[in-house]
Amino acid sequence: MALAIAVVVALITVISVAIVVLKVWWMPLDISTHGPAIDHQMNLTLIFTGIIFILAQLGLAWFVWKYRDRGDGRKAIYSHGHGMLEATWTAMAAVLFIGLNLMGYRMWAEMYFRGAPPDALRVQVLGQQFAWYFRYPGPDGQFGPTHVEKVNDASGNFYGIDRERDPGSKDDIVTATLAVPVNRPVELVLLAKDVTHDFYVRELRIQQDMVPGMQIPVHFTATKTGRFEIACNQLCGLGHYKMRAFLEVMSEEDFQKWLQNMAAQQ
Amino acid sequence: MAELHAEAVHRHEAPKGFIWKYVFSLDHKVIGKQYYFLALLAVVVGMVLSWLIRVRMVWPSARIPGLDKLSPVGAPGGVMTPEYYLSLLTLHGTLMIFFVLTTAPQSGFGNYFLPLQIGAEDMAFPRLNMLSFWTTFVGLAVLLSTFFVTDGPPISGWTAYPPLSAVGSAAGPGEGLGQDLWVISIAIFCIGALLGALNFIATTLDLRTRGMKLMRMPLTCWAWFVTAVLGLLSFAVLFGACVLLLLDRVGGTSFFTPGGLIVSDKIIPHTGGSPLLWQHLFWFFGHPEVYIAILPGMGITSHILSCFSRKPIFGYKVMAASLMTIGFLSFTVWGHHMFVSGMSPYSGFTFSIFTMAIGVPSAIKTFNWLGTLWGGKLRFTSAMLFSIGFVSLFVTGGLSGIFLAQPAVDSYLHATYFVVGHFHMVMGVAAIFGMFAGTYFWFPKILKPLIPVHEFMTISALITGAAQFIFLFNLFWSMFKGEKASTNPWEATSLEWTVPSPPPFDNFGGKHPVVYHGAYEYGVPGAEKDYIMQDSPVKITAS
Amino acid sequence: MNKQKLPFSLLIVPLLLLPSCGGKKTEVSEQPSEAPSGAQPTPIDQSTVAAITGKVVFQGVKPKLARIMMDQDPVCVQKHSGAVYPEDGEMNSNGTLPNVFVYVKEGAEKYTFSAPTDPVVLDQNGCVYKPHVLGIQVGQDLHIISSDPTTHNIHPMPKNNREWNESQGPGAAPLEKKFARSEIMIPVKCNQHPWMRAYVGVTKNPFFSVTGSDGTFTIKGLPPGDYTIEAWTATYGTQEQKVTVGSKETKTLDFTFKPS
Amino acid sequence: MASREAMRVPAAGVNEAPATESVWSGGVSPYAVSSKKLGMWLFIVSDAITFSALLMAYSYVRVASAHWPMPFEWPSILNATVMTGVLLSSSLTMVMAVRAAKMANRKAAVGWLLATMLGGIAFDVLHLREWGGLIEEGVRLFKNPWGTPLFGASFFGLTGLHMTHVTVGVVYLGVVAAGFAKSKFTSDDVEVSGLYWHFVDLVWMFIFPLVYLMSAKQA
Repeated sequence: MALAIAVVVALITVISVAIVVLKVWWMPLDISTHGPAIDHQMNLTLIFTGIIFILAQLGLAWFVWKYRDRGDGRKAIYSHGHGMLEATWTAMAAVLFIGLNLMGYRMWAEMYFRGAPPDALRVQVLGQQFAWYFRYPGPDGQFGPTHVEKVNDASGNFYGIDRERDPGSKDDIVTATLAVPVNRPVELVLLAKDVTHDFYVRELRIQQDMVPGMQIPVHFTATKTGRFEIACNQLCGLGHYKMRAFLEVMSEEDFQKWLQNMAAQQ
Repeated sequence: MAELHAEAVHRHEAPKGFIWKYVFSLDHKVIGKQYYFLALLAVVVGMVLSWLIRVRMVWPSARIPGLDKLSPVGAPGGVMTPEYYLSLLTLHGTLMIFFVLTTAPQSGFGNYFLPLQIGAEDMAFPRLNMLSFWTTFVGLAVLLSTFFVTDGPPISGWTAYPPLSAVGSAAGPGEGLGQDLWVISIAIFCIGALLGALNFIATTLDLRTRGMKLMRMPLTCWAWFVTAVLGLLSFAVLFGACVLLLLDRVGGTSFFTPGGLIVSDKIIPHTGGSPLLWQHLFWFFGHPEVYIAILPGMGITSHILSCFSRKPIFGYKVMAASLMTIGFLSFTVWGHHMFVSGMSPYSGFTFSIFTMAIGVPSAIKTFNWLGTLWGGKLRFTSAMLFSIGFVSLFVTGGLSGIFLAQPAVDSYLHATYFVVGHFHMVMGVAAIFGMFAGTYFWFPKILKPLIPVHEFMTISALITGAAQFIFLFNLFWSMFKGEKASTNPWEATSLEWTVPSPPPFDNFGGKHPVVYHGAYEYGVPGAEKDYIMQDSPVKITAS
Repeated sequence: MNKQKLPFSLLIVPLLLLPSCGGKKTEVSEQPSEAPSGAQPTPIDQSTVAAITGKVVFQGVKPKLARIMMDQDPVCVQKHSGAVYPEDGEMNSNGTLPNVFVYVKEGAEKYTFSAPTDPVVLDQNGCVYKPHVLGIQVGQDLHIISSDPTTHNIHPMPKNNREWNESQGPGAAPLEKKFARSEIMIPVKCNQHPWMRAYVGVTKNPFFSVTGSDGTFTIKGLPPGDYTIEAWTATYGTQEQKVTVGSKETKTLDFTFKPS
Repeated sequence: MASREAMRVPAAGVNEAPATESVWSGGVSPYAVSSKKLGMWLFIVSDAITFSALLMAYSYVRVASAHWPMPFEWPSILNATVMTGVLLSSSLTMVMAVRAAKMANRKAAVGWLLATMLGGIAFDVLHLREWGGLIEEGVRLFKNPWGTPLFGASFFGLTGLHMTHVTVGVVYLGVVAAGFAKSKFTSDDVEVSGLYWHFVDLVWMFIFPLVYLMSAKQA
């Protein structure tokens, strides 16, 4: 019995470690400037926790096998504990965990405490049951106001824009795909129309809830061109699993062409 | 003061008649069993739901014969719709978290064994105890009734984030009456949990028998006590939140709903509220809740590991202290559920520090469990196997939490299967292992017979969920047909093993035991046997 | 057997029975409350019935409609070769309006009608509802079918009837629904493709018609009498006219809408 | 088992005697109060947290709202002050009831309890009258004539929960008074009910300034 448990625990440990080391399930491609730092922190955490994981699991397996009752009349060690030992691993755990946290703090600050650079491309992202719409300010760089009573999905006015009366809205471009130029800072302003949604692009290493009543900014710079999935990652109703759109990272030139093409269709 | 305690003896007589003996019983042992079987019912339903979830995920158009009869709207022709999947998800979570993980380890085992282990005749408030069980029962009935609502069960998940859960049926199926019933069910559950928690605390503080110092209590009692404190403080908040959500839904208020919402082309007449307010209130409850689910399992594991290692628990004081530390810290970390919620990133950082800090007492517990095994004389009973499994699972689950506690890494992993894996590992499977361990350990005390151990069964139970039914079969089979167990089959030390199995109505025959030792005096050098019971006046010379 | 064990198994039994007895409550169809369940339909002398016909004209500049963007669901995109434009506010090439719901608003109250046995069909094709506007009688069957290999959800948002919202996967059986009370008009939406929109007019009588690509309508089988006829549009509001029809008469009635 | 016999053996010649040197050693209630009283204290802790959650929510939405109505003119404030006075006086009569009960003066205790109940009822009546006035002015759970609708929601929510507590308290005191008159309950039960009553009173001392004084009309 003891051997069986020890083997099972050891096997679980080895297989788990192998999955990580052989990168069976690994992180997807990273296309952002801040992504490498996150991946680095992730790897660091993997290494630290991996060591503890291996030591603890194999220790468990070893103890289970070594200290089994062999019926040889051996008595168990009578010990109520070891103060020094306990203090040591308490301190070690504290230093490790808190240290790891402090190391991750800089990235968090970079992502959230510092705003987007002033020359960033600004796009409003609107989440609704169960679709995404993106609004570019057009040549004037201004987003016109939105009017709740003007919202009409059937006629394509998802934002409630009044192009006739509001000068800021006149040249606004609303699309169903988020296209951004490569290597240029982008600031997204996240809005939700009905319930809470969540903007998640794995390759961008960005995830942010979109909360009704709030305008939440996130910013990034994409480093690779391509087409990536934008998924809603907050349960938002019966079509949640299908709520997706695509992020297209293009060259500056392609992006301008795309934008003009979209403007023509408004 | 002594008089006060004497008052507690023979406060109530053994009841007569079926109803008073088994249905509206005031006996903590009967109520403990009632809770246990309520959780068993909930876990079976919850498990079936999880199977359906898996089936829907892998074979979306699979036809399940008979399901259309149970849910004609949710599964027309036996094929589950996407919204039915979300209903299953919501009810699986709600059932498991509230009616299984909160109910069985704490209210089930705790009710049965807390008074026995501290040498009391019963809980401090037997009537309140009965009331809390039946309140919980009504909560479960209301929750299960959502299956039979025309629109189907609620689909907003066990966390019921508004505005989805607040704006009514415009937001989708199940968001009408189904969601109303969900909120009502949880509010009712809160009341039951509060009454239960109050009872546990008063019992632990007041009814310990002579000599049962706090630092002599079995760690199970410590775990139940800390859990009860968490319950008392956190369910009170959830209750308040449920009242507000219900007001939003039926009273037209806007606590959780901001203005200017358009749900399915309909302008929602709410204005001024905040969805984040619910998240704060909910997770202020929700994170302590995680520990409410796991702490009793930790207590049971500690208890059993010591017993079957034939060794005192390693670092008893630190074990008790770490339970309290975890309990205290659990109220300071709710924000780590909200790193990506739109909450201020500065508070995200603070919450992250506290969350990392909670890893320290958890690590201490793991090391001390290993320390308990070290140099022991291990007996591999079923209960021991599950306890060892608990330690292994807790290590894996706990370490995965280190990733999620860092906001930058969490912003990548949040709400993915990483999180699902993390909490299922810790409060799902580990807590369930704790329950299995407790069941195998205490079954001979509760219902006389020992559950027969079949290695095959144990291993298959580890591997497949379906094997749980072998457990159920075994449990009921043993209940009726099993061999009789002696008073103390495990040669354990705590007070529940001093009374016959099953214990008589007043537990200790109208007298209070006197306690001379801590709960883990195993393998004392020079002692006659390799264990010294808590009520044995034998002198311990070694230390 | 120990006496103490028995009650707990008994305790569980009623709970296990719960599903079996409760299952029947979840009937799909709603009992029509305004349908002539007991009352016999009023006999109408078919030899005297009149008809109303006409067309709905639009005066003004053809409105500019924004293109529908179906990027999120490739299935929808593939079904169309060119750009798709919304049907709300759309205008026919001959200057008339399609998708106008013309019905007898007042004057037919004294008659009762039984719901026709043949169902009205609403199709989802290319992530567009076919038809865009439809009429149905109280208690008449509505069959909702899907010709798309993607999942839709059908979400009528009535004021006077029960709101429901159900998914329909590819190849799923038709949804069979009824409306219990009359209502002009019930918007129907698919939340998974938010641009999708249909309007259902639920009436107590069979006197309604929807204009097509020529902008004309015909209401047949009217018993002689005074009526108020209303023309409903999704974007340009409603208009009503009073009309008197005699025996076997065919009256012509035109409506003219202007940009709102 | 041997140990079961040992239970009855006197603790003579034992190294580690079952100490009673500390109130925490078991066999006594460490707080030197009855379990009932401890239970009531625990209930109060938990109930206080529920109220705190609601007050938190109130503060949260109030801070988050741009224009929080401040409609209470001096008659309202006066009315609320009178209500506060009534409730405070009822706490005083409650103290008298507990004192009389401790002195085994059943008649006086029941009298004081009835006076306390009367105070509670008077509070409820005054409060309902005020509610009526506000409802007449158009204040509802979901709207009010002055500004953010959450004013009405949080006003009725908070005061409603408190009023429920007062009403339940009046019934509770009635049960205790009746039981005490028939000697079914002890003076301890009266004291425990007193704890509840004082708590309800204390909660009002938070609601009064937060809901009324902070929404008083500024001159």
